[in-house]
Amino acid sequence: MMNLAIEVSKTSTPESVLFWILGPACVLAALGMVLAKKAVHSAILLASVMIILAIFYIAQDALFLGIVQVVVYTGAVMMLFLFILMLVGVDTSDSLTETIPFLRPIAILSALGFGGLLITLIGRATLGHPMVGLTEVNIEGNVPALSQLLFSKYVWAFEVVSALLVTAALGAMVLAHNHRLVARPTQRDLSIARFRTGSLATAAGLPNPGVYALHNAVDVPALLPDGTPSDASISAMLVARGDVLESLPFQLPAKGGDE
Amino acid sequence: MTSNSLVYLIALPLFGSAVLLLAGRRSDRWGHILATVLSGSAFVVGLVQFAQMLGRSNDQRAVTQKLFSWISVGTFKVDASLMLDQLSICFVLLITGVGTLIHIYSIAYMSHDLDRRRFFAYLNLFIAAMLLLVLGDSYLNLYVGWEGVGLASYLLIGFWNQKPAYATAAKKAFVANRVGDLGLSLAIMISFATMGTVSFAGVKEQAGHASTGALTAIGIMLLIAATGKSAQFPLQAWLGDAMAGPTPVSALIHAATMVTAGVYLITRSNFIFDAAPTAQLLVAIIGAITLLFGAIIGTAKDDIKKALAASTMSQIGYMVLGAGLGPAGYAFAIMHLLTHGFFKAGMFLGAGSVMHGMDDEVNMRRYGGLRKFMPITFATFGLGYLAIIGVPPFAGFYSKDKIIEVAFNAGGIKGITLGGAALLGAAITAFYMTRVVILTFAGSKRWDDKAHPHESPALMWLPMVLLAVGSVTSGIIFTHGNSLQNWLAPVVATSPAHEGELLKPAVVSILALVLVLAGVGLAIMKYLRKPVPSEAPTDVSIFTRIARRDLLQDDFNEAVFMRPGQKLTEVLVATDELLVDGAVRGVAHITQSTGRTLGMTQTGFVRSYAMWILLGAIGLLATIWVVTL
Amino acid sequence: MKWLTSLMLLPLLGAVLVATLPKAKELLAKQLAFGTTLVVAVAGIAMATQFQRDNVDLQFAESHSWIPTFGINYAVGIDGIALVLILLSVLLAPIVVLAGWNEAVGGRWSVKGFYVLILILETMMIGVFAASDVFLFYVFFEAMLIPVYFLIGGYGTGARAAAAVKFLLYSLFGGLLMLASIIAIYVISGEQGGHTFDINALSQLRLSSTTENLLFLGFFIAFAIKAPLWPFHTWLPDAADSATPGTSVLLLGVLDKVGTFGMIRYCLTLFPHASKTFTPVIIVLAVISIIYGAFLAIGQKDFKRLIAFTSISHFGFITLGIFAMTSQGHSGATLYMFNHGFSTAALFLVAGWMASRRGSSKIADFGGLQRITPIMAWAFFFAGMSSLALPGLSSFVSEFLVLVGTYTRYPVAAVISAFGIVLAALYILLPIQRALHGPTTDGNESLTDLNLREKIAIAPVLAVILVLGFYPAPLLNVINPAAAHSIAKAGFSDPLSAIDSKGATK
Amino acid sequence: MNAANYLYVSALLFSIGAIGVVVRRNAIVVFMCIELMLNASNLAFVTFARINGNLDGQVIAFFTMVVAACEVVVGLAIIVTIYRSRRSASVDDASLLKR
Repeated sequence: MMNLAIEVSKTSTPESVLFWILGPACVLAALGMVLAKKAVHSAILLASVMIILAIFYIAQDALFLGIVQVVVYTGAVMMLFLFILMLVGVDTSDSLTETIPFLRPIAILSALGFGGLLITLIGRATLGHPMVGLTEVNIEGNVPALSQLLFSKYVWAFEVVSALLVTAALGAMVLAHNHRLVARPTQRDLSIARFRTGSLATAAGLPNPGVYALHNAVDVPALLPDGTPSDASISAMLVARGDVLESLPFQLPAKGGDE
Repeated sequence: MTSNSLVYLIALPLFGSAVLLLAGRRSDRWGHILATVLSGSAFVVGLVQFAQMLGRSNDQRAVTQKLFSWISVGTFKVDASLMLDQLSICFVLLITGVGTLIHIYSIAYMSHDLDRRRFFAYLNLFIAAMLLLVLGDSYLNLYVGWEGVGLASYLLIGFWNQKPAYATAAKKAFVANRVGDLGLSLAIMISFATMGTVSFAGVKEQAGHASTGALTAIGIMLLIAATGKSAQFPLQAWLGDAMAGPTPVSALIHAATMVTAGVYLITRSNFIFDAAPTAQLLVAIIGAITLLFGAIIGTAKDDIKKALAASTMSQIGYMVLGAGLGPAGYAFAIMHLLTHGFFKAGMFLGAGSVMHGMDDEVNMRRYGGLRKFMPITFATFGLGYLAIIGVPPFAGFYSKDKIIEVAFNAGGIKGITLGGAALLGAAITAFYMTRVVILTFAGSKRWDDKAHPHESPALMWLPMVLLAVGSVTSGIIFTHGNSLQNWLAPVVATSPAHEGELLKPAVVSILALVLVLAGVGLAIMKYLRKPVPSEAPTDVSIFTRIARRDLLQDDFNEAVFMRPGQKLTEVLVATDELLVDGAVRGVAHITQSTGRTLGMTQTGFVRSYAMWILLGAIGLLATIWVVTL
Repeated sequence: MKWLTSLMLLPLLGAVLVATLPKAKELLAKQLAFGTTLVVAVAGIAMATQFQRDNVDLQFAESHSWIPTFGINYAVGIDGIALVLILLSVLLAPIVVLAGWNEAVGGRWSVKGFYVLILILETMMIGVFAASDVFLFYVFFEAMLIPVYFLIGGYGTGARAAAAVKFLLYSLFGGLLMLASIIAIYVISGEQGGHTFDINALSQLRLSSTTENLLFLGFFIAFAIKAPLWPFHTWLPDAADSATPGTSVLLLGVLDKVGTFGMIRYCLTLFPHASKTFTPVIIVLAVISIIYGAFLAIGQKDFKRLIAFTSISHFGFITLGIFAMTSQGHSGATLYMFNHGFSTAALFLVAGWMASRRGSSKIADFGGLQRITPIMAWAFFFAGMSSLALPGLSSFVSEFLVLVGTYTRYPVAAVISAFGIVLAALYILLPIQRALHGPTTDGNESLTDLNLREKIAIAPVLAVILVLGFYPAPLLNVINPAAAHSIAKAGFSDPLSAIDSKGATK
Repeated sequence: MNAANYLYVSALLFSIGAIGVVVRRNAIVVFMCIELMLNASNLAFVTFARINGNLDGQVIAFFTMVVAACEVVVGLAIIVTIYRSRRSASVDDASLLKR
């Protein structure tokens, strides 16, 4: 067959320095993303991959895309990811045991094979002409040149894509909208449930937290008539945060009427 | 010669049948009269034709009438066309004459039956079909009548089909006849394939050019057809059961007319048999076997109708034997056919008359001494009896002796064997017919007091008397100056082979008479001198038992055809279910299970689908990789 | 006047009218459907009177471009054979509607739906016989399955869904084989001077013998399934068992004829050499069908299945006649198609009436009907006699022509097939004896005889059977030129009789 | 250095993303891997634009970004919906495709 080496002219030395530093870093970050146990770590590593790609874009005379990559991807999309992660639970992490038999080895092998095939194919491919470079095209600047194309040759696709964006936004809203699966419980239902399920002790309502002049009382459990503090009288959130104070120090000394 | 009136012969009774069947119960009151009148008119038309025929010279006598072109495809051209010649007219007169008499008889005989109208409709249908059979000018036209009489016979045997045994008998007759029909249809096919024509005239003309092999094949097929319709060996088994039909039917269809159609067919096809000696010899052999076969069965039957049926089978055996003897015998076969038509029909009607007076009892052992109670019946039956055993000058003497004589003169071992068989048959005939007469009319009474035997009404005995007259005189008329032989000469080549005569006619007659007397004597010894038990004795020899079982004909058919056939049907039904349809269902099953197996790859886990996509992509890449190598 | 198109549009129009009726107006739907089919029948007869017998070209031809990209035309035109089959379709349709006046009740869908389907089916039946464009034929061939599928699956009895699916899959299998052949022959036509689906143009193609054989098989298997020829027959008994009597009549009486019609029109015309090559095999299959169908009919315990198997036997005769390649065989086969339609219609309709009265189609459940319902018994007897080819009834003429035609070329096949005559007597007389004769058995005492509507429905069928038995000339005159033409096109001529051929050699 | 090197990186990133899609079970991580694959292809587009000397590759990459954004929006909304009803973000739990 023919000579398969790509006949592209050499790039500048600074660029090759840049590539040889950032390239491996990029691949390592991507690997880390896949291997990281926590989703948050994956997200941060992906963000770094994207920033490196943005630099590659700029290095390849795609200034506009590089900026967009940073703004849209790293800025907006990755934030969306993190936001959802928070919603779903930052701490949720994959269990590492594989449930589908043989999936993991097959996946790794086939991905290696895929990469190998792709790389050898690229290695063998030829364009039949030397690298042209974008200097000529970008003569008026990358953004005007791109916009020229976008609003002439690709204007139809551009319009369709805008419609797609609107549709996606609408779709996301519809999906995220919380559909009620059962009818909203009425007050009557709630009170019936209170009497049916809870103990009669709590049926009348939980006790209010204690009110003492010496401290903001919301974080102090109320004292029951027998003198014991009631945990039910304060918010569970405060307990979780550990912001609960002891009730006893604020207790007034008992009047010794009988003494 | 052409004629425009032949069609009326068929159309009249056909019209009657159609009217009676379509009008239904509305015609109950007058249906039988209409049918009888129409049958009688057909007889008159036949007589007129006969008179006209007599007025023409010998070679001008045949008349034809083309009705329309029936089937015409390529070179296969068959007209619906009728032909009346010297042979047909004999049959026409016999069918319409005896038929009309039996119509008259039936008016009285069936008067108590609610379905009498239907009976007459079938009778008329039979007359029409039988006339078509003898009038058709080609084998295919004949075939229509051939199956038509089969249908009428089926309907009439099964007339009381609410009795399962009768319905079975009807079906048996139809199926046995169909086997014969198969032979006829094959004969037609062969003759078309070899001679390019199926008309009698055409085949007669071409027969000389056809190969002997083809002609022999046609002849054998025609013989099979004849054995089916005429209850000859080996398709004889249905005739005994056919007695399930009302007695007039037995007289008309299963004695006088339909069962003789085979003899007609062979005689009509004389040009084929004369050119195919092997087939002709087979015809004679079949006739000889059957005449003995029927005679032996006749000796063992206690049912008067079945005894007469066996006798019919035997007598038709004589006719077939006669027809199988070639030009020398055709005329005598036809003569015996005609005389037999008279005396056997008369005897059947007599039997019907006896049954009529005996509350439908058919067992002769329960009769006895009836001559005092039924003098007319006894007289007519007796005349018929004398005719059938061949006592001169009654009709049977002339016709049967001629056949025996011709058989002896056929030459060589063939002649002696066939003649001997015929002679032996005559003796046995004398024995069993004497037995019938003695058991029925002579001896002491063996019926219980519930029966009140009485003479039948005039409507019934009048036909019997007329038939008895025929039994007495017809033989003399037919042989007087060889009248029948000469009459038939243009149709069948009648060349009495006098050279090398083995026995003189007188010798044959004397021999036959001696043997007949021996038979009669034996019967008298056995049944008149000794009291007859009213139950059939059971401690009898194996031969008697076999004879009572109709010489095992049904056992043979059941063992060889029916049961293997049923088994085959069962096996085929199972095969169809299991193998043929099973293959189809198997394919369906394989498809289903393949689907189920492949469905297991559909785990529902999105990651495994992603895996498949990845593998697909690899496949694609690998293909590109290999292709660009 | 565009006879064929009008004839196809009429029932379609009726179907639309019936479809627009409100669901509750069942009687009106029936009357409208009956009226439509009657009008179509009259129109069909009127068309037949305009037919020129001795003209062997396709008559009443029309051609309009349909899908020009692929050279597909809406092209119709009929010869004598197609005319006879169209007549059969249009004559049976009103009889079916009238005879099965109440059979749509109790179906899965509405009553009017039944009649809409019947009317659509009628259009397709006419279309499939009229098409002279192979692609148009294929479209009708496959589209016909749809109404039948719903007629069986929606209005049948018993395991109707399974039977309907079996019918559909069987037919689709054959249809797809045929489609492959059609596409192949289309491609070949493109290589030899222009893509076309026109049957006359396609018959002029030069094909290599292997190609021709394969293409022939594609067509033939489709038709053998449709006709049904052994061993492709097992869908028929199930379908006939489950379908309503009316549907069965159309299915066995008309639809299955598409198979045998296709053999004449397409197999012989397009692939004469392959037809010659495969003739011995097909003759053997046909003979097996005749005998096998007859034996299985004898072994059946159910009227509907019995009639289905008798049909398999009769289709064997038809196929035998076609591939005997003699004018008698061809004319006989075509006539047989018509006659079988009527005699099966009579059998099925009467059996259907018996079954609906008794609530069962098991032969053993009947007994002594002759005394209880004489007219119904007579009608069944008459139909049975026609089925066993009693001379004087129409089937005899066709069966005998087939046998004679076969004998002149294939004597052995004819002789074996002739045994079908005896077996026919058994498979008809056995059920007659069991169901009609003998003492009246329990459950049959109160059956009612045919009413006026049923008598009117069955009378013309029986009349046609009888009249054509004695005077088949009106049909034979139309069929003969077409049959002779199709044999000549397939490159055959009648064998001479032995004597004539001897004379010829001298 | 050769501009094709970018393509090699792109291929590697794509393969790594593919592994992630198949192996990881957290729906959000799976999504991230898909984004990685999209980005890898974008890199290839940009590189080809440079090699061929026209901007069509960049335009396509641009469109890819837009479509990816849409996809992320809808996909994440779906994840949220599923999470809301099943309290899990594992893709294995949503195996409702089977029957």
